Amino acid sequence: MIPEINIKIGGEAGQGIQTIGLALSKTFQKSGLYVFSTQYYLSRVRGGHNYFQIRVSDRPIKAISDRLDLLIALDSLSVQEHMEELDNGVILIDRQSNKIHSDDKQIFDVPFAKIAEETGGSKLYASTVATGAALGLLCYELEFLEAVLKQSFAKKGENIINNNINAARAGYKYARDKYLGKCKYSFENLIKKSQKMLISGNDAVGLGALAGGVQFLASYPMTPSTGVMNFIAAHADKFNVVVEQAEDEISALNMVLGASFTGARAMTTTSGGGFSLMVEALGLAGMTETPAVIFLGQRPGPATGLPTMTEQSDLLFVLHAAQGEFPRCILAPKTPDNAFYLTAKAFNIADKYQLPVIIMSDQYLADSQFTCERFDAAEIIIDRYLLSEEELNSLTVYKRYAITDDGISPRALPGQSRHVVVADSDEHNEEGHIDQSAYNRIRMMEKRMRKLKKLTQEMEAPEIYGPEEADVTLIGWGSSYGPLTETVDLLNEEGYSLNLLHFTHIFPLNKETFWKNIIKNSITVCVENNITGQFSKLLNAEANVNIDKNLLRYDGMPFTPGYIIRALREKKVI
Amino acid sequence: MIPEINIKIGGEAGQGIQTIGLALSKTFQKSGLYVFSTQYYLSRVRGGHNYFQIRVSDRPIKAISDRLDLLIALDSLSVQEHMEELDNGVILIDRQSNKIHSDDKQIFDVPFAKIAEETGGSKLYASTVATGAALGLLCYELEFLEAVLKQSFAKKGENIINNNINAARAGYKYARDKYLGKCKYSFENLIKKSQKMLISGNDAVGLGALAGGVQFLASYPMTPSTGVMNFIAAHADKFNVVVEQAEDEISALNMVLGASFTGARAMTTTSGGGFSLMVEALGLAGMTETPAVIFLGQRPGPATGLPTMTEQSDLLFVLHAAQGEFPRCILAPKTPDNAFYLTAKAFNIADKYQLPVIIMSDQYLADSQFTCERFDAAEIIIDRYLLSEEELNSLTVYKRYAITDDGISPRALPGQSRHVVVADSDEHNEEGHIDQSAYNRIRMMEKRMRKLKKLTQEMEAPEIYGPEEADVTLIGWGSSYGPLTETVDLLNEEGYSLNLLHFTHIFPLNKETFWKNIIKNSITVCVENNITGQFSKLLNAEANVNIDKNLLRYDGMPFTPGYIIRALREKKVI
Amino acid sequence: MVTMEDYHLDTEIEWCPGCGNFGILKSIKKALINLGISPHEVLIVSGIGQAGKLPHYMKCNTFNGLHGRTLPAATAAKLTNHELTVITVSGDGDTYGEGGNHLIHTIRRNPNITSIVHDNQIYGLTKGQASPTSEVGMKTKVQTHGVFNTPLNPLALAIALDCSFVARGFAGNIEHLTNILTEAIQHRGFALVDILQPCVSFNKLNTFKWYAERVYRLDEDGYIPDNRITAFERALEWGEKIPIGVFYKKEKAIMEDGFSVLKDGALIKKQKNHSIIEELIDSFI
Amino acid sequence: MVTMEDYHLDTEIEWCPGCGNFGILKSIKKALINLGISPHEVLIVSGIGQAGKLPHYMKCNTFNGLHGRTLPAATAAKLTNHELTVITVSGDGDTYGEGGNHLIHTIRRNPNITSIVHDNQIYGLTKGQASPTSEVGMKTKVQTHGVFNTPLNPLALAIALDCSFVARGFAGNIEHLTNILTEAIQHRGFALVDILQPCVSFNKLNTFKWYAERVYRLDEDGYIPDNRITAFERALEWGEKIPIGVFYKKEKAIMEDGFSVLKDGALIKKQKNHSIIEELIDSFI
Ligand SMILES: Cc1ncc(C[n+]2csc(CCOP(=O)(O)OP(=O)(O)O)c2C)c(N)n1
Ligand SMILES: Cc1ncc(C[n+]2csc(CCOP(=O)(O)OP(=O)(O)O)c2C)c(N)n1
Ligand code: SF4
Ligand code: SF4
Ligand SMILES: [Mg+2]
Ligand SMILES: [Mg+2]
Repeated sequence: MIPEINIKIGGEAGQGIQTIGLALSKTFQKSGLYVFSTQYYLSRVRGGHNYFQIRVSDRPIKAISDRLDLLIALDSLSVQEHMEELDNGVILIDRQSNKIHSDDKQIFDVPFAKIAEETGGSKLYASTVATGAALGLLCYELEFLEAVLKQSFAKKGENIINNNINAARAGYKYARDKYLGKCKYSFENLIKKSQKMLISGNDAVGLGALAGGVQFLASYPMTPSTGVMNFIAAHADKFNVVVEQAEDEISALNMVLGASFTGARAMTTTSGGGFSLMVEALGLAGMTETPAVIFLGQRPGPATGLPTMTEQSDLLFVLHAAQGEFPRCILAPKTPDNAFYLTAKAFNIADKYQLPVIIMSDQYLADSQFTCERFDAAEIIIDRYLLSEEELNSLTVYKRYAITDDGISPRALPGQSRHVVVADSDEHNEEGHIDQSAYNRIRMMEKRMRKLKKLTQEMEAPEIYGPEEADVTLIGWGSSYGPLTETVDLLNEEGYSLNLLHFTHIFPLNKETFWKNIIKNSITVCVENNITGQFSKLLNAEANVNIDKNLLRYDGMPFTPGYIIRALREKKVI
Repeated sequence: MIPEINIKIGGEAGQGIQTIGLALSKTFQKSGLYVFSTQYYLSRVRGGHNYFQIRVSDRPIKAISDRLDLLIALDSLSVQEHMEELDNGVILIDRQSNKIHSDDKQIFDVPFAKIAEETGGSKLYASTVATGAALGLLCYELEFLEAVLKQSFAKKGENIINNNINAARAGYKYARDKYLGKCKYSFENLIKKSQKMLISGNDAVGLGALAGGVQFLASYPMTPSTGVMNFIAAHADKFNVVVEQAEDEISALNMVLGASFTGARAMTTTSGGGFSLMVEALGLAGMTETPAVIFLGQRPGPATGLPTMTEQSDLLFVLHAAQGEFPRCILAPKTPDNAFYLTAKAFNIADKYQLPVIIMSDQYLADSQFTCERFDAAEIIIDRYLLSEEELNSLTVYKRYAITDDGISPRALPGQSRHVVVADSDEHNEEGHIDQSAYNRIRMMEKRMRKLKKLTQEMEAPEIYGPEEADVTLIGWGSSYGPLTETVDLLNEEGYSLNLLHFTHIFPLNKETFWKNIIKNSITVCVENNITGQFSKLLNAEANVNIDKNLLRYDGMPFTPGYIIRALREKKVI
Repeated sequence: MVTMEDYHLDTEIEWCPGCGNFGILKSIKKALINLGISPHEVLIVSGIGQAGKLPHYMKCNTFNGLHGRTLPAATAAKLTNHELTVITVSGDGDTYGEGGNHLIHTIRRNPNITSIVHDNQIYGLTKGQASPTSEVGMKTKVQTHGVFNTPLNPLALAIALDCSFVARGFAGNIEHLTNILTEAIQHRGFALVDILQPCVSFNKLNTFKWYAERVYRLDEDGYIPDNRITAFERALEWGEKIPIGVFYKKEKAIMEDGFSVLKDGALIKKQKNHSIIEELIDSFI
Repeated sequence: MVTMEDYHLDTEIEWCPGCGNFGILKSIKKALINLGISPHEVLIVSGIGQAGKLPHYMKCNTFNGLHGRTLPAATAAKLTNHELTVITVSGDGDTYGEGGNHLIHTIRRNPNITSIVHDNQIYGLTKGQASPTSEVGMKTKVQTHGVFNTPLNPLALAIALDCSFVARGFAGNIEHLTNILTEAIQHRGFALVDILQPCVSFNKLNTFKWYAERVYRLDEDGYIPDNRITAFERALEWGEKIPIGVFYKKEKAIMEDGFSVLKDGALIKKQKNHSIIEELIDSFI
C-alpha cells in the first residue's frame, strides 16, 4: 500500500500549533508529496484546545481522515482528547513539561523546551524542536524543513534562521537517535522535487482576486474571512490595490459600490454577521447595476454562533437577501484551485452583467491547505465590458440604463467623457433619474431580470464524479467536494455503487438537464453542513428536483469521509 | 341593482386630497354603507399627481374598481389622467382655478376656492367646499359630513369647526342647487346608523398591537410603515407604551430585543430597506430566543425602489433572512380586521415560542380603509408564558435554555428573582454561557428548531373562498385577498368556475393537507405582487406543491379585480 | 468657461415651493462655476430624503445611493478616481442619524471630499419626525411630548474629531453660502458644511425668519478658524445668536496620501503588471 | 452584605494571562460590591470581542448580544425595568467602530446606564487589526503601512455631545478604576468610562509599561470636572502625559424622565386597562 500518514498537532492557543503545522505541511509538500491540512480552533487567543491536522500521501487527497498516525501533543489535554483516534499511531510529547499518566509504548518523549533552550537559547524554539523531532521520528529528510525555515524566517534575519535550523536539527537528532527503528512511516525513498502548490482556500481566493484584477478592497474583520483581507493587503502595493478597513460592514459594501461605480474592480470580504449588515447595499448593487464581488466565509450561526467553526447555512439567505427582486450570482468553490479560478471569474461576471456576485466559502475551506496543480494565471482574461472613450465620444446622448435585449446596458464611468453617468437607488428611467411611472417600472424590472437568462449560459453544469450510473447519487455544493469524492471512491472500492453530483455554480443554475437523467434512477442524498437542507430546497425551487434524503451535519465540524459513510449506513442508504 | 359608487379625488400633493378622501369615506361609513378607500401618492410633499379612491356600496367590498362614477379633480392634470376611467361618470372641478379645454356635459363646475373665501374667509377651506359639493351632487344627506367635521376638528376649537361646516354647506348647496336632477347616484333612501368601523390596515395593526399589550416600540420612520408608529405613539401614554424613535433600524430591533429580554412586549415597524438593516438582530432574536414582533410594510424594491407604492416582494427574503438557521414565524394579514387579530396573535406567538414574528403587510393594505365589523377586543387574551415568582423561588438552579421536549425553555426575567438570566449570541449551554462543543451544539440546534413543530399547530390553514371544487383555483397571500375574492365572485357570476385558496399564516405552514386535494384537479394560478412568484416557490419548498401558473404584477400598483380578470384572459385560463 | 447653463437639467423640481433646498442647489452650482469645474468632472453622491434628490436637478455625475450611506460610497469613489471633484449631499437625518457612524470615521480618514448637509432639523421626506438636530420640545406625531434628546451639535462633533474643515452656511444667504462651498471644495481634505435649511412644510419652528433673525457671520468680528479650542467654543453658540461661516480649518494629510498606489495618478488609470502574479503563485510551491 | 463570593462564577476565563481585562473584571465586581448591589439586580449587556466575554466570568444577568450593539439593547432594557443597574461592557472596536452611531445617540438620550469600554486600541479577538483608537503608525496585517486615520478621541467626542459623565480609567490601577466605576454607576445619567486596557497579545505598543509611564490622575492637581470647555481641553491631552479620572460631569434630565409612563414604577410592572381599548375601537365607528 502507498504510505499515507495522518498527523495532528494539539495544544493550547498560543503554543505554536499553527507554526508546527504549517512547517510540516510545507516540508512534505516540498518533497513532492500531496498534503491536506485543516485547522480547528476556538474563539480565544490563549489557552483552550486547538489542533492542526495534516494528511500526507503520494496520491492526491482532498479530505481529512478520522484516524491518526502521529499525535504531536503540546499539552496533556491533547493526549486525553485524541488518544482514541490513534489506534496504531504514536504520540510525540515533552514529558518534562507535561504530566501524563499513561506509560504506553506508543508514547515518544522528546524534551522540546529543554532542547530549545539549549540550542536556540529560548523556550520560544520549542515548536521548531517539535517539528524537527516529528520528522526525526518519521525518518524524513531534514533538508526540506531547513528550506522551509529559511523561507519562513527570511524577513527576520540570519540569526533567527540559524536558531531555528539548529533547534530543528537538535529535535530531529534527538528523536531519530532515541527512537531509531521504531518508526513505522518511513518516507525515506519517496522524495522528489515538487512543481505543485500548497495553498489554503482563503489564500487562493486572495490570489484569484489579484489575478482577476481587483483594485479596491474594503472589509471589516470577521473570522473566517479575515485571511483574504490579510492576503490582499500584504500584496496591495505591488498589485495596485487600495485596501481599506471599514468602520463596519455597511460601510464596506457601500465603499465597494462607490469604487465600482467610479471604475475599480472592487470586493469585500465578510462572514454571515457582516453579510447581514451588507444586505441593504446588496440591493443597491442590484438596483444601480453596479458590479461587486462579495466573499462570504460561512461559519455556524445564528448570530455570533460558533465563530471559529464551519457550516454551509447561509445559502438561502444569500439567495434572497435584500428587499425587492434583482439578479445576482452565487458561486461556491470546492477546493483552493477552484477558488482561484472562480474568484477571477466572479469579477468578470460582475462586470459583464453589472450585478453582485457572491463567493460562498466556509471556515473549513478557508483554513484548509490542499496540494494543487500550479495555478495558470494565463487562463484568466480580464474583461471590463466598458464603453471605450471613442464609443462615448461618438454618442450624442448616453443612457446608463438603456433598455436592451439582453438586459445589459452600456456602461461608462464618471469623468471618462463629457457624458455624465447617473445611478439611482430609486426606480429610474434610462438616464438614471427617478421615475415612478408604472410604464417605466415594468420595463426596468424586466430589463434587470432579463440579465439572468444570459448569465445562465456562463454557469457551469454540475460535475459528475464516479460512474455515470449508480445506485446512490450523493449531491453536494462547495467545500464538501473533497470528503464527498473520497467517500465515493472508498465505497465503490468496497463494492457499493455511488456517484457524486457536485455544484459550484449555484445561482442561477445552468439550464442543462443531463444530470437530471443521472439521478432519475438513483437514490439521491444531498449532503450539507446545515440543519434545514438548504441546497435541497434550492434544487427543488430552481430545478424542480426532489431529493430523496438529506444528510446533514450542524455541529460546527466539517464532513469527513468517515462521517459520511457512517451516516449513510445509519440512513440505510448503504 | 344595488347602488355602488366609485369616487376618485385627484390633484397635487398638498392640495388636500387626503382631507377630502377621508371626510367622504367617513361620511359614507357613518350612514351605514360599506366603504373601501385606497391611496396613490408620490414620494414628494408638494406637487406631482396623487389620488384617493373611494368605493361605496351597501354590500361588503374589499377592493377598488377600475371604473369611476365621480372624479373630484383638484387640478386639470387629474382630468387628463383619469378621464378614460370615467365612462359614464362625471367630473367635479373648480373651473375658475383650473383651465380645462373640454366642454363635456359630464363636467360639473363648482368654484371651490371662491366659495371657500366667501364662507370660511380663506382658500384653505376649498377642500371642505369640494367635499360638500360632492355630497350635493350625490344628493346625499349633509348631516353625516357635519358629524365627521365636528369629530375631526374637535381639538381645533369651535371656530374652525364652524368655518368647515359653513364651507361644506355652501359647497353642498351650490352643487345641489345648480345640478339638481342631474345626479345619477342618489343614496337618499338608504341611510341608517352604523355599528361598523372604517379603518386602514396600518391603524388596525396599531390597534391590534395595543390590544395585544405592546409595551415598547422602537422604530425608524419608513414609508409605508410609519403610520403604525404614529398610531401607537398617539396612544402611548394611555396604554403605557414607551415609544422611541431609533437612530437607525439596527438600533430599533436591538432596542426591541433589550426591552423584550427585560420583560416588555416589544415591537418595531419598518419597510424592506429598514428590515435589511435589522437582519443581524433578527438572528440574535433567534439565537437568544427573545420574543420580538416586527411589522414590515412592503413597498417595491430593490433599494429605495418606489417608496410610496406597493409590492409583495420581500417574502423569501424575510423567510431566510440572517446567517444560520433558527425558527421564525411569518403572518400576512388580508384585511384590517384580520390585521388587528393577527397582530395581537403575533405577540402571543412571540412570547410562547420565544422567537421573532414578522407581520408582512404592504403599502396597499397600509393605506386602504375598509368597513369592518367592530373588533372584538375580548377575544384577545394576553399570555406571557413566563415563570411565576413562586416557580422561580422554588427552583435551586434556573436554566434559561433548558433542553425540553417541545424546545421551549422556561423563561424568567432579569431582576424577577434571585436567579440571574443569561442570554448569549454565541452558541451557549443551558445556562446561557458560551459553549463551543459539538455535543452542546447539536442539542441546542435541535432544541431551537423543535419549536417550529409545535408552532405549526397554531398556524391556520388556508381559507377556501368560493366552491370547494372549481376549474381554476386562484392562490394568494396577504393583502390581495380583497381583489381575489371579488374576482372569484365576478367570474363565477359570469358562469366560470373559480375558487380561491388564501394564506395569512405563511410560515411555518399549517400541516393540514385538505387543500391539496382541492387543487389536485384544478388549474392553479398564484397571484402575487412581485416578479418572481415568491409564494409559489414557498409552496413548492414547504408544501411540495407545484403551481401551474403565476399571475404577477410588479408595476407598483395593487391588484384590482379588473386587472386579474384581464390577466386570466391573457393567460387563457378563462 | 463653465456657466449656469452647463449645469442646467430640464426637469421638474419636486421640492415644495419656498423650500430652502432651492438656495442650496443654486449655491452648489455657483461654487462649481466659480471654480471652473465642468459637470462631467463632478460626482455628487447623495442619500435619500428631500436633500438627496438634489443631483436629479442639475447635470453632473450622480450616485444617489442609500439613506445614510453617502460617505463610504463617496470616499471610495474619490480613492478610485481622485481627479473627480466629489461632493456628498444629504439631509440631517441621513448624515447625523442613519449615517452617523460613517461621518465619524470619514472625518478620521480625511478624504478630499466635501460633505454638504441640508440641516432642516427635521425628517422632511417622511413627513416631519424629529431629526438628530431638532430642537428640544419640538412636537411631532412621534415625539408627542416634544423632542427630549439633546440636539446633536454637528460642528462641535466634527471639531472634537479634528475634522479638517468645519463650516455652517444658511440657505437664505446664497452669496455667503456660495463662498463657503467654494472654499470647502477647494480645501484639501474632508470638509463638512452644515447648512441651515428651512423646511416650509414640516418645520414650523426653525423658519426662514427664525434663522434670519439669529444668524451672524463669524468672519465679521475677525474670527480666525485655526484654533480647535476656540472653534469648539464658538460651535457651542446656539440660541439668540447663531454663527455661520468657517469654524475650523486645518491642513493635514489626506486619506489619498496614505496610499502609495495613488501617488502618481488615479487608481483606475493604473496598469496591471502580469508577471508579478506568476511570482506570487510560485511562492506557494 | 454583598461580597466578592456572590459574584463568583466557577468557570475558566478565556483571556490571555496578563491581559488588562482581568483588572477591569475585578474593578467592576468591587464597584458593585461597594454599592451593595446584588448580582440579580445587575444587568450587563455586552458585545462581541474579548471585552464582550466579561459577563460570562461573573454572576449577573447577562445579555451578550451583537458586536457593536450593546447600547440600544441596554437603553431599552433600562427603560423596561429601570430598577435594574444596567451596565454595558464592550471593546473599542465594538463601541467606537461598529457601534459608533449608537454611542452618539445614546449620549444624546442620556439613559441612566454605565458604559464601560475596554480600550486596548486594537481588535483583540480578531487578532490584531487597528481599532478606531489605534495610534497613527501602528502596523498590522491590514494596516501594512501603519495606521493612517486620526485616532478617535472618545472623551472629546463625548464632551462635544454633552455627555453627562465622561471618565477614563486604567486597567493597571484597580483602586482608582473601582472608584471611577462606583461614581459612574451612581451617576444619574449616561456614564462613559473609557479604560486603557493593555492587550498583551496584539498591542505591543500600548503596553502596561507604556500606559503606566504616562497616566496621571486628573484630580491630583485639583481638577474639577464641571466645565465643558476645560474638559474638552483636558480630553485632548494624549502623549507624554495621559490624564485619567473624571473629565466631565453634568446633571441633566435622564431619558427615563422623558416618559410619563415611567414616573411611578417600572414599565413591566404597569397594569393594562382593558376598557380603554374599547373606547379606541369605538372611535373608528
Ligand atoms: C434604511 C432606510 N430607512 C428609512 C428610510 C426612509 N427615509 C427616507 S428619507 C428619510 C429621512 C429624511 O430626513 P433627512 O435625511 O433629514 O432628509 P430631508 O428629507 O429632511 O431632506 C427617511 C427616514 C429609508 N429610505 N431608508
Ligand atoms: C457584525 C460583526 N462583524 C465582525 C465581527 C467579528 N469581530 C468579533 S470581535 C471583533 C473586534 C474586536 O475588537 P474590540 O471590539 O476592540 O474587542 P477586543 O477583542 O479588543 O476586546 C470583530 C471585528 C462580528 N462578531 N460581528
Ligand atoms: S418637505 Fe420640507 S425639506 Fe422637503 S421639499 Fe418640502 S419644504 Fe423642502
Ligand atoms: S488578545 Fe489581548 S485583549 Fe484579548 S485576551 Fe488576549 S491580551 Fe486580552
Ligand atoms: Mg432633514
Ligand atoms: Mg479592542
